[in-house]
Amino acid sequence: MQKHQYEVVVVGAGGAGLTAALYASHKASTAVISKLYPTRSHTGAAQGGIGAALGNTEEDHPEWHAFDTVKGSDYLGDQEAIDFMADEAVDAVYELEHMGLPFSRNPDGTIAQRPFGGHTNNETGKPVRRACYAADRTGHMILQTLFQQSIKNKVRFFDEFYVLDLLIVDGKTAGVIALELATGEMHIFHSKTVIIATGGHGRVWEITSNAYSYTGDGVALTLRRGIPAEDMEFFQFHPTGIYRMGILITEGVRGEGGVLINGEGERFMERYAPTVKDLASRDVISRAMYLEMKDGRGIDGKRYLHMDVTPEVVNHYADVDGRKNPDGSPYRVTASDILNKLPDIIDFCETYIGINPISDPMPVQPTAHYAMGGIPTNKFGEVVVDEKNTILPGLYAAGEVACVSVHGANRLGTNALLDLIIFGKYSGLKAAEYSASEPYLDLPKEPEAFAMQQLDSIRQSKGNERMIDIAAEMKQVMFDHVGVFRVEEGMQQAVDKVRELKERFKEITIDDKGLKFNNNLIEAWELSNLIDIAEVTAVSALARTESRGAHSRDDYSERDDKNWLKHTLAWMENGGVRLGYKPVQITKYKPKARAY
Amino acid sequence: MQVTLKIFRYNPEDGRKKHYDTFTLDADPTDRILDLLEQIKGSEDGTLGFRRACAHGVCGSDAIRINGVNRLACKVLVQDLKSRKVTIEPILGLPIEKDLIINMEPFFDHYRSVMPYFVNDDPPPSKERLQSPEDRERFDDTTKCILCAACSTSCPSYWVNEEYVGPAAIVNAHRFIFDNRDQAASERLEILNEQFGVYRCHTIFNCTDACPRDIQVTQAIGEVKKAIVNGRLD
Amino acid sequence: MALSRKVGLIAGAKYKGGGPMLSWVLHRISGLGIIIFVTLHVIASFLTQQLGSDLGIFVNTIYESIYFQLFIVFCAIFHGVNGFRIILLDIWPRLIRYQKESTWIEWFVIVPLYGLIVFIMIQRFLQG
Amino acid sequence: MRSRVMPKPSWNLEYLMWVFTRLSGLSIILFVVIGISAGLLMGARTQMDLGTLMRWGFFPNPNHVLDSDIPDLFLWTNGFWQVMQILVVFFAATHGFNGLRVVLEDYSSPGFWQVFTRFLIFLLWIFSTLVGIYVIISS
Repeated sequence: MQKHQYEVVVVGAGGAGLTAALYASHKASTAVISKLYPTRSHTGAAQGGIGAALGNTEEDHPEWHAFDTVKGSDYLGDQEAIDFMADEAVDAVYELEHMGLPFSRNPDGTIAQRPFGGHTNNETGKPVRRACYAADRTGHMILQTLFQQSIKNKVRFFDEFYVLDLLIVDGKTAGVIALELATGEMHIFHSKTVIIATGGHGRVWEITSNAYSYTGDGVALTLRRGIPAEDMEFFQFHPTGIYRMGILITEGVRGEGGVLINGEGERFMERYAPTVKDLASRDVISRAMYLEMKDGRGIDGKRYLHMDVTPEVVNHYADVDGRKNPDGSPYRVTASDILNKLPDIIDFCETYIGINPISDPMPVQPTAHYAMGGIPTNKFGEVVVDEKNTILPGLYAAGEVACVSVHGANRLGTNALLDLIIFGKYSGLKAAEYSASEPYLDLPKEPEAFAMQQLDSIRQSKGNERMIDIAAEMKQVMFDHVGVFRVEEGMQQAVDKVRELKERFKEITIDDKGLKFNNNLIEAWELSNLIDIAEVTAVSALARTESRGAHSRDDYSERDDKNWLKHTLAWMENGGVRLGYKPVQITKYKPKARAY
Repeated sequence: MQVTLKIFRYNPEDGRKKHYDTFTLDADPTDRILDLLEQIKGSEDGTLGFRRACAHGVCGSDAIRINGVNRLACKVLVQDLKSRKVTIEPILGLPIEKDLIINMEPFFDHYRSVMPYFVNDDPPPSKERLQSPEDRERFDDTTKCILCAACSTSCPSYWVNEEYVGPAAIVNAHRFIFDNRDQAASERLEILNEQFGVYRCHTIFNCTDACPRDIQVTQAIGEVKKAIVNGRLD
Repeated sequence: MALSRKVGLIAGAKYKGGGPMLSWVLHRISGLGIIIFVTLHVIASFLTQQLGSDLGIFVNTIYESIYFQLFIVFCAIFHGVNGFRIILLDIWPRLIRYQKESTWIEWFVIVPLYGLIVFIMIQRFLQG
Repeated sequence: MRSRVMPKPSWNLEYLMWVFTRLSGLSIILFVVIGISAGLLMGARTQMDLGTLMRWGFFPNPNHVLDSDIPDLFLWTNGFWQVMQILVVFFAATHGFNGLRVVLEDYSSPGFWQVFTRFLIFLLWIFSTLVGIYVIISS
């Protein structure tokens, strides 16, 4: 048992965690605890771009960005926070550039921007170039740049430490308990503040673009400590994942002019979103794809469609749409443009499905992608724990794990990276500010007892269940019934199934009894997190009797602003889930029908 | 189809010497080696230790030796292999912790030693620093590095010399040396102009072959050498 | 093996590097071959000439053996051609992209050159 | 901008020897080509066997190929060719012994043994260079 004392402890070392640590470390002693080496974080898999209304190639304004985000969120996003994010976005991107981030460039040397789903010119309704990108590796560049800057600023890292428990004393944050993977030893991190930045939980679903490590550790951790989870029913399915594997094909492909084609060779998005077509927001496209496949218009009747970015097709539809370059000439691409702008996508397709996207269309299906919901916070990253937005002192959350909520019911592409940087920054600043004035709290006796007890119950369990089966059944039922389309009966089935799995989980056996790098044990712990999250997600979804954003139901197909313009809060209590609701902050933009 | 995996095993806790375990399992031609490892860990032997995260070649967790060469387990499919027998070993040149898990600390120490971060002490402009697409292109190749260590641990010089910074560190130095916004190129070149800098590179090209991101590692090192010798960046 | 990083010769040799790795190994072997021989030769000749030692004569008989000459000629040619390739790549790092081709070209030069020399040497040897 | 003005690289041993290795490698190839061509021009084509010619090429000194009967052999003893020979010896010995040092130092860390082996190699280098020059001058 080792003890460490830091004013600020950041849990997770992805985009949000590293940004928070960078800002906090200027003013407070800071430690970053991460179950992975920082550069393994899933931020690195983000491809298309980070949204900011720089207006480098055409007119754009933060207000437009804010409105697009509100509209994209299906009016469930908190508008004050959204305004804040869209305003901060421009400076945030410049700040990243000043940190050395190698953005792709326009011929005049400014940061290059591309169109992305749901981002529009508010006057014409046409797509606008707002996503600042570095080829199709924007997330990779952000993660690397932040990691590099953390090295420069000598941030203290605890790599491959798995946080098991959050310590709360008298309603205030006091630290975390972590397991050092390399030795199996417990560490107590005594701190004034904790910033949770552990990312999402896409591994709940069968087909997902998310990393193995995306197991909802942060949300599960806080749920166990009586902190609610907000809007968990809203989980984004990205329209274009590689068929059966789920590996992401960035929306940037459509930004560069790629189109979705169904089994009849038709560009079906014209029917669902006549103005922006393939650049509608993600929930709209995923739903359209689902409907196409349901009606038997998948490729060869199977459950996938084609994403076509071959130059002939792109140029053809650019003509049809009348798309122009910034200088007014007709939009044209060549094979080498595609290669330069989407090198990684081409590499993925060649590696995994043996297809070269420059000459052949890619088989795609919707893939579980992003958690809009998570730990409820305000716009400074401070965790709020009830319907009245009461702050829990010293606890912060940022990134995908948090629900500010700027994404509401559906996140726009490029806003995730923005979310990381901005709310990471402010939670870091706020945490440093808080720790400057507050003392360390006394730790309880045996602070590790709660974590130890849970860990031992997994370690010593002697049943016959294998993790791989439980995980597979959970992923299956969640993908089938709490996926792109949902109905009462299916969701009920999912709730029942997940509860059954929760019981069966108590009977699992793990092969590895050792201490050193006991990944077997950690995976069991992660699975228990996933099951908790699946349950909260399914229960929250079942209760919401409307269709909004990513939560779309066959049995309640309309948005119901009268009853459901509110955030869900879910507590885990007495082995079940208790739901509560809090209002949505609406300032400038009154809810109206959403069409693209 | 049936695939046989011969996997290197070593666990300091079980008292056994290093050895190989053989597993035979059903696989699709399009399965990744990582999928097979997951399958073994899930249904046959939960004690098997290996790292993984993103599973599509962008995080760099799962660099291992597959049939004698460094690869990412998530970027090699069963159909890419010539035989149905696969030998899986940890990468060379870093201390083995457990099975396929190696200690990455020496690798990151080398990485940190070359100032792998952007340095520009001038007050930043209110907007972005301008950079032409050509200047951006100059160092594009080396920005792709994911720090998986496949290159360094394929390098015979790195295997035998604990001081040599290794290809990965030089690649990351190259990324900043040739970024015309950066101001610390000369310091980095000074660091690499040492006995254990670029001079331990003997153009063996194992690194270029091993790189899962297709970075021209040896070329990057060559460009750094040339910059040192010429005293100029072009 | 716990915390040592060093890789043994056998473990290293089992790594399946490509043609350039072979070239590197041969460059080392040929370079060492040449230098060990030349040093011995110089020392031995010096001793023989200046002190009349028999050791030098013995070393020089190795030198005159056809097998040894075949070996040392290979060393010289390989070391020269491969060294030339490396120098070219060092001068123009952009050519490194074509390293696979460069390795092939190297063998296209070495094999005929060495083959011709071997042919002549063996012919002479057989003629006595 | 600061970065674009490069300071002169510090001239340490590794740097100098790296450059020298490349230059000397190229010049040895050049000298050998000259030596062999000149030898052929001077009648070696018909009067020298291949082995001797090679030996000649690498060390064009009459003493080194005494057993041949090239009539023009003594052309090589003039001052110009002696300087050429000395250069060959210097380049080859330095290239070779530095190569030996590089190989050994690939496998060693700074410390006593590195200093010791460097010293040993230095002695060998001095010795063989001096012997070579002695042979050239005295023949």
